[in-house]
Amino acid sequence: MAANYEIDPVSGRAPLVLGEGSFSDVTNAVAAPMERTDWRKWWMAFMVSLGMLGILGVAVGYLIWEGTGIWGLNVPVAWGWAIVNFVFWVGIGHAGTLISAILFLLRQKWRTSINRFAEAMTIFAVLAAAIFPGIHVGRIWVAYYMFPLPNQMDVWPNFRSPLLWDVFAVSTYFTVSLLFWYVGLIPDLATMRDRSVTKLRKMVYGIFALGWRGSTRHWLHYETAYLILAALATPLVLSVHTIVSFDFAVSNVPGWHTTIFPPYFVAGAIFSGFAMVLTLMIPARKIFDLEHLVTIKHLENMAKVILLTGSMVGYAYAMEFFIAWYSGNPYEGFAFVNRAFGDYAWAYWIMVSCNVISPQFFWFKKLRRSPMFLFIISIFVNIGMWFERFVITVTSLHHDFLPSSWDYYTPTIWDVLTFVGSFGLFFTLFCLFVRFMPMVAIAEVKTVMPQADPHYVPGMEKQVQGDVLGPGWMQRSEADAVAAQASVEAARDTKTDTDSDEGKRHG
Amino acid sequence: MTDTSKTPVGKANTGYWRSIKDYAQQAAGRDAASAGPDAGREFPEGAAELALDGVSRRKFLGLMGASTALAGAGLSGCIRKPRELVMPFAQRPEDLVPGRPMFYATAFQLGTSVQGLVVEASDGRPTKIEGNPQHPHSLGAASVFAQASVLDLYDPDRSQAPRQGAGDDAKTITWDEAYAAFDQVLARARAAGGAGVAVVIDTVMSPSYRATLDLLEQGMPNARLYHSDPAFPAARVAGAAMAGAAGRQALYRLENADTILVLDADLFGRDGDLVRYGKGFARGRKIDLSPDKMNRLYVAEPTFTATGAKADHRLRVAGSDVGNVARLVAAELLGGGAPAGAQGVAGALGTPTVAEPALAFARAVAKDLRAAGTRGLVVAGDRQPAWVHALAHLMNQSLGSTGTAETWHSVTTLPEAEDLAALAQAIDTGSVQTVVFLGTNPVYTAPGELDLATKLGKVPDRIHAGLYVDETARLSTLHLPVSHYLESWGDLRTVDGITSIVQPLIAPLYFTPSLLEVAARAAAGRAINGYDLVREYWTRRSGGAVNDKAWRRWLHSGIVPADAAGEAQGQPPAFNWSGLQTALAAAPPTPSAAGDTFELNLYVDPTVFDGRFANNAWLQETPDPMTKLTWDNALHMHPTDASRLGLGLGGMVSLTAGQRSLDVAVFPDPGQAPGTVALNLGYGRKNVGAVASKDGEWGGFDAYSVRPVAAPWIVPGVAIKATGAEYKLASTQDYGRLEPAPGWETRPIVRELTAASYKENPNQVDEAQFAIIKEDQLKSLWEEPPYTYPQQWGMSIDLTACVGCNACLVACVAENNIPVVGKDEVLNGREMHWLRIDRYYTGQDWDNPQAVTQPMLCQHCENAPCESVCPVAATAHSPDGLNDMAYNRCIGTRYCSNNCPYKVRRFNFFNYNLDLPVTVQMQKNPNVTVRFRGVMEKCTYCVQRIQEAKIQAKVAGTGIVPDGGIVTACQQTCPTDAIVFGDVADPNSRVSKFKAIPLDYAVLVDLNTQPRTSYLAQLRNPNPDLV
Amino acid sequence: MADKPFGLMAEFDTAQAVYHACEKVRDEGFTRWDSYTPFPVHGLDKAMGLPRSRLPWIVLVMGLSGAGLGMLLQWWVSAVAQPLIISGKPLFSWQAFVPVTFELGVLFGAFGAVFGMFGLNRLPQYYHSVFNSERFSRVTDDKFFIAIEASDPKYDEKKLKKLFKGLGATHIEVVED
Amino acid sequence: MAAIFPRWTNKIPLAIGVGAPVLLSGLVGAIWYWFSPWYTDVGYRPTQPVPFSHKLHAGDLGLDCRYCHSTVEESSYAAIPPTATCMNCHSQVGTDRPSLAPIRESYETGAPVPWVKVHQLPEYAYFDHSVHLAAGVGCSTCHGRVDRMPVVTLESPLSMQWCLDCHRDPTPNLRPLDQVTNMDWDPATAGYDATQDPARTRELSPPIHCSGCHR
Repeated sequence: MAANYEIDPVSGRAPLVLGEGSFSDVTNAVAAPMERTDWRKWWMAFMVSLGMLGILGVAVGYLIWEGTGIWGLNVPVAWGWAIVNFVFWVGIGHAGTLISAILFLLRQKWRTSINRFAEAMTIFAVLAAAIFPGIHVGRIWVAYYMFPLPNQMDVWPNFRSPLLWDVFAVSTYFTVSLLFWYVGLIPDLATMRDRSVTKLRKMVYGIFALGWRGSTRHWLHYETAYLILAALATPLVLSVHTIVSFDFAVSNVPGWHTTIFPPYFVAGAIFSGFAMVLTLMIPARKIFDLEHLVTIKHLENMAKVILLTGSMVGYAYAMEFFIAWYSGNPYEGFAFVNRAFGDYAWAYWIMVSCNVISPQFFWFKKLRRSPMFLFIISIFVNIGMWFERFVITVTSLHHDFLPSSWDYYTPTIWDVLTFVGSFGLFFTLFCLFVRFMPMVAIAEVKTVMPQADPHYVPGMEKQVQGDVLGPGWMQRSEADAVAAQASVEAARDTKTDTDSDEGKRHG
Repeated sequence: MTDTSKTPVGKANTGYWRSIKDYAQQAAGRDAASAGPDAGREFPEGAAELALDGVSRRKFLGLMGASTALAGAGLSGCIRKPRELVMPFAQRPEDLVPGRPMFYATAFQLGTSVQGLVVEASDGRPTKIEGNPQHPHSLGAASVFAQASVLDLYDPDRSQAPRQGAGDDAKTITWDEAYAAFDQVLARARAAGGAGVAVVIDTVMSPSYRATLDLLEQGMPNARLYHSDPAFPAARVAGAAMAGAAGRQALYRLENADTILVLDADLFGRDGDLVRYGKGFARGRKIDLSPDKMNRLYVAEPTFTATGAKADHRLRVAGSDVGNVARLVAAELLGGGAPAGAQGVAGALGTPTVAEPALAFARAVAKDLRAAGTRGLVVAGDRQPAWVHALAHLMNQSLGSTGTAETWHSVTTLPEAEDLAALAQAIDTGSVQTVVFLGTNPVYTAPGELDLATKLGKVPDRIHAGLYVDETARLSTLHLPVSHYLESWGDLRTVDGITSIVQPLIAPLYFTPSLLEVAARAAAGRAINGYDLVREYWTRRSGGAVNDKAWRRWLHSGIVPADAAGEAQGQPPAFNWSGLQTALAAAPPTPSAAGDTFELNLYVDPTVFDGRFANNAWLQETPDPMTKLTWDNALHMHPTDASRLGLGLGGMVSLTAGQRSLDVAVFPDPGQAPGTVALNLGYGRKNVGAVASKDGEWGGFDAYSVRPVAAPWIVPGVAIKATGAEYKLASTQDYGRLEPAPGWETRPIVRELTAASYKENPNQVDEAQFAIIKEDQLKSLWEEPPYTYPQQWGMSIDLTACVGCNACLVACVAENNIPVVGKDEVLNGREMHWLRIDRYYTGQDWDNPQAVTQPMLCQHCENAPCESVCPVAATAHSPDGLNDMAYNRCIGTRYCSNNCPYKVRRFNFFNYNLDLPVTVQMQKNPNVTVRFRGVMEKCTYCVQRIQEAKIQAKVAGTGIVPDGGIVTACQQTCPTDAIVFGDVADPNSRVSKFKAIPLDYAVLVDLNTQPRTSYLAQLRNPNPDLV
Repeated sequence: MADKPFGLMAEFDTAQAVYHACEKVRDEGFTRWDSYTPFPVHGLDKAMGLPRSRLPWIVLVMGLSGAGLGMLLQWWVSAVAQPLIISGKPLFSWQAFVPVTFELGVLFGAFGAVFGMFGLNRLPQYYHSVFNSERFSRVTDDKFFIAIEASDPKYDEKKLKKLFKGLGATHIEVVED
Repeated sequence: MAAIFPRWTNKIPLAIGVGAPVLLSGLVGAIWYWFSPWYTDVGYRPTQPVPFSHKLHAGDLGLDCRYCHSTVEESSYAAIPPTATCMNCHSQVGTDRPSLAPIRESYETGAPVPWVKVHQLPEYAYFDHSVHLAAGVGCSTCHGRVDRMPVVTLESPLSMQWCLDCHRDPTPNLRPLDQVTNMDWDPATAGYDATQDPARTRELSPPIHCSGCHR
């Protein structure tokens, strides 16, 4: 569509905000969803999520009452869905940090309109993940033994255990993500404070805005802090999934004991995370009329990342088999043959087709740019990545060293309900987020608008200032300008039906 | 018994009494039940301690944990413990030290076999059974049945009160009423001189009991005695008679044989004498006992048994063909010249037509036997007809092993009695007015076609005395509960005349009389105290008074020297082979059953035996040695037959033998001879108890219902057709081979060598492993910390000796308070056995494999993979090299189990000890914590025994435990002494010597886990002619 | 109006305007003043002549101490307080302690960054005189402000009003304290 | 007036910044104290069915501990004496004392006297008296000056930490093997050095690993 070929006069790239909107247009656009009056759709979504959250409550309650036996676990398969879900959710979380931190460090400005959303996703996903290590232990009421607290028993945790590393990694990851998210929110909360009409909203937003007043002296430290947080979060996010992968890699179970796991898990995490962002963002941008902020270009970039990481994951799958054969270790060898052709072959092939094959469609630009198609593939990837964790956890355990101890694992209804419930938690939090928080980073988006540049002169495109402007600003043709104008009107006119609006832009 | 500061209750985390009231009642009852001079000791005053009222400690443990967690502080156990009471004796028996277990010698009977036992009483409660080292038939070991029998004592389903009236209108009555009714009926009977009286007895191995029965018959000369014992070796007795040795019985002594041919006998799995056989076999098998010469075992059998698995050559042959094999072997042996009076037999043998492997087998065996000469032995199985037994005796005579490997004894305790068919007939003729079942349950165990259940209706007075309200009791007009043998006075005499006094460990829990006392009452018409009866009998027997000193010596040693009768025996009788000759002529060799019908082979079960242990949870959950089935029996069928009928594991078939048919689930068993099927007796019991069966869920199938009178063991021409239904069979081992899949390398988990090749190159056992990392190349990336304690514990298990009999497994269950989880949980793969016995099929021919068994328990790795992954350090190493498991620290992440390559860790998925019946709690070992839901557990090397030994050594002064000072439960009861435990830091300790044998290897050594448990590779001694 | 005002506040419509204004004010040599923008205007701190932030040093110190404490804790627990033999590994198996050390370093660093920033910015500060201006609420939307405090030695209302007029301020007002 | 919050609100952050840590450490301290066995268990003094005074018997009359707790040297636990032991004297002394009624009753009926346990360990902790006596740990070391207690009171927390403290360094709590039951023996004044004691045949190695006490 035309709009994306028009050139940002400063960066010389396609603009990240469509149309020549003013700063307050951005503010209005982002605040609009929170200030709307018709919440029927929202309540429906919220109630559904709340219902699922209720299921979680029931499932966990019964678990605590009866014991871990209500799940399908056994010896040898002592870890089942709980751990699978944990890894799945943590993985989801990673895209958020990645988008906000790594892309920030790489000066990828296109992140600005999606990072808030992604960060929120991170936090909720990590929350959903954090349930599972907690509840999957046999004696939940003494799970606090895992923390190094002084006690009258004079007993301390074992810092050699990957599970303990998890405790530190995940809690650190959650804390830092939360801080990162909140720091990013402060100016926008101030915006909300100043827009609010009711005293209560003013108060609440005011309290969380910490009295932010946009002082340049503040911005100075603020931007430094944000940059440093990004710099810290980047290695952190890599370390977290590395450590999660250690839960498996550090053990000696054939199929777990694999050095490729850390990079493979990180790639998988980014892969699944981006898929989840798409799954959430594509409907959201439609429902809340944010197409001019979250543009097709954003979606396309994410599709590219998915294609890349998906291929990396595919490579890892292949490499696992190669090493299993190359190492000449018969236990290892059988573990992988058993994966592909054993009792759980069905799970394995679901994983492969969802994770390796489906993203390959993204080689085609047309498919990359079709939100509907992106949405479908993103769902596939989510499913595939869940199965990846299932395959790794269960198939490795169910046939390990001594054939005498081999067994088959079948989940029970309680495994399923707990998983469904975790989605309930995730979506409940998300509903609250979209209702009460600016889901796009207002201040940040403003910084990437042309007129945000102190050297921007209205209509400067006409002048010849190549040195100031990015390369290729001159390619801008009249036609593009017209198309841009059209799209701008489209974006402004929030009342028009969005589909035709979409169509118009394609036209 | 006193003083809860260390009460068993506390230890076991269980409250014995739910309330003070319960306690008071039981205590009171106990006093009322007092009997015998030593009563003071036997009484469970141990019980006389009250732990917590109401709240079970386990619950409390959990709650406490929870509340602390809520408190949120990093502290625990910081909430006031509930008020606890201490109940000391009023008068403490002077030889009793609270907290110190006491040991009493007694004896245990199963069929014709008797074992001397030593029973441990913790604070007055019998908790653990061991073999009596001084008793020649146990030599310190106890069979799986003896081990588990202690649980029957506490079985809440035991009959606890007398009942009157049959069927539904039965009602419980008081003992006075019961005795009144009993005396009345028997008084009438005596008055009639016993006319119309039928007394149904079990196999009698007790002299005093036999004497009492004689008394009974004197009182009622016309009374008829009937014998009901489904597992009774009638053929063995008849065979002896056929050999002209009526009234005498042969005893096979494997220790005196080098070449052994076993004709369809499961000596190590099912036989009541398996301990004696195990000890004897190991004598000539184990490399430490006979390093230069190793015995050779041939087995011909239709289904895979533990004995067949141990065999150097196993001939898979139909049950009816075993006799033909015997003929072939005999022909070869006698061909060289039959012993005097047996020349005719050789002629009568005929020339059976049998398929090829059998022929070669027979020839080789005969050759080998002849070579072995006086150290050659032929053992005939009890399932085989009389003439096979006689033929075996003849072969042994011709070999010259009679008198050494086969000794002869007169069994003085077996009274003359007719069989149940005779009883049924008598009932039909209406000549029976009164039937008295003494500890027998023929309604269940009698062959189905006799249909006693309906016939009994014709008998007006039906009296039953037994442990349970069983099938017979339900049809009886009067039922008297009797005492468990651990509650009774009595005596038992082995076939070869070694006699032990049976002394009670505890007063009858339900104030019941012993079977002996019931019989005595029937005979004398008045109550006779069991103690007096036995004491008087032996006074008489030993001609004159037995003074208390001598008597106490008998009780203490568990053997009665006075009864020297047995010693003189063992001499071979004057054989007369004419009977055998005629029998052989009468039964010419027949080709084995062909066509689409099957030959049904019936066996007693290796876990519930003939059904008497059906309500014993330990045994129900003990896996079958070969199939690893729990909670059910199943129809063994060769996979090819099964697939021909379109059947898989658990496929239901309808089996028709003669007029009667039975629906039963199939278990495909590659060891089963094609064309034959096998089914264990003892299952399919209805409403005898909560454990024995649950309709459609567990409990198996009643093989008695299709058991013919004529052919009680081997039933030809059985029609089988699939019903299409499915039944869930709970096996603890789903995969049976060492190859993960066809075409894959054999995993060197069980390593096997032939004796010959071992002699050539003793150090080849390590070459059997994968060439990933050689043992000597194993290195740690870091320096391993030193083990500071002077003594380092380790274990060695000799696979050559292991016969997979399960005794160690049950001993472990009893010693370590291991919970029973039930069939559903076994199906979920959650059985809790700390020690399991893995069975692998080996050999190239997957359709006719050999099998090996391997006890698998915590290997106590020095580099234990489980430890480093535990986030809370709940499992760590002790300075003496144990892999400790601290239950009260464990939070249950189960990571340790995942990372254990041996998968020997067990997890409490539920609270398996919740609502444990109070009586069953009494069995718990006070020195082992009863585990709560959500914690991991595993073999501890019996750390409670280790600690006890160390403490005693420290108190004694040195602090060093002497070699053999610590005996683990599994080691103690192993019939073949396959398990050795001790200090590996001491090069002179027995275990170190074992580990020094070149056969020593560690499982999964390439993982560098450095296990403290290592194995001696399995040696077989195949006949070069057959390979 | 109170006896002593907080200072003079000028409002601008564009980033460009406020940028130039700041440069001017800086050159005029004012010290007690600040500018307020809806988003971080690139280079505005330079235009105001502000020094670089000291925050990185705080983070560095915090991060290192976090990591240090982490390793110290693990050493003390595993080698001193609870010297258990675990999987035949050395009591102080530092390789295994790296992950937790790293995580704690990051955690403390992040705390340093956030709370350090709060400290340097004196946040939260719920009341500030600039809020007394009605128009100031648009600072978080699309308006740009410069406020020079009355306490500044060179503060002179008239001069300043003229100055800001010249710089293209769209509105100028005196803000109460 | 655009400002939402009055000027004084600026003090709140400081107040919280200072207050929260103080409050938190206070809370931790409180839990530390009130939840520790030093508070919850020490001083436990249940009333017994019979007002038996150790002060009188062990202190004033000077009975040796082992006269009643006879199994302490051979068994894991020091048995509460059977009623018969009481009656050894009380068949002559104070035969009609009403407070001794339960004893006499127990002696006649054979029903035990329901003493209330003072020193109770968690059931998963296995303590053995005999080995501690053999190591020369005095009764009073753990039970305190029982000879001065009219009513027995719990003097030690019996917490794992408390056990470990001694197991890690037993020497301060050791005494000559013949002084074990001597209540008056005071480690401080005695100046006893276990390493120099010829009566000791072996090096002490009290377990500090799990299975030492947990089986």
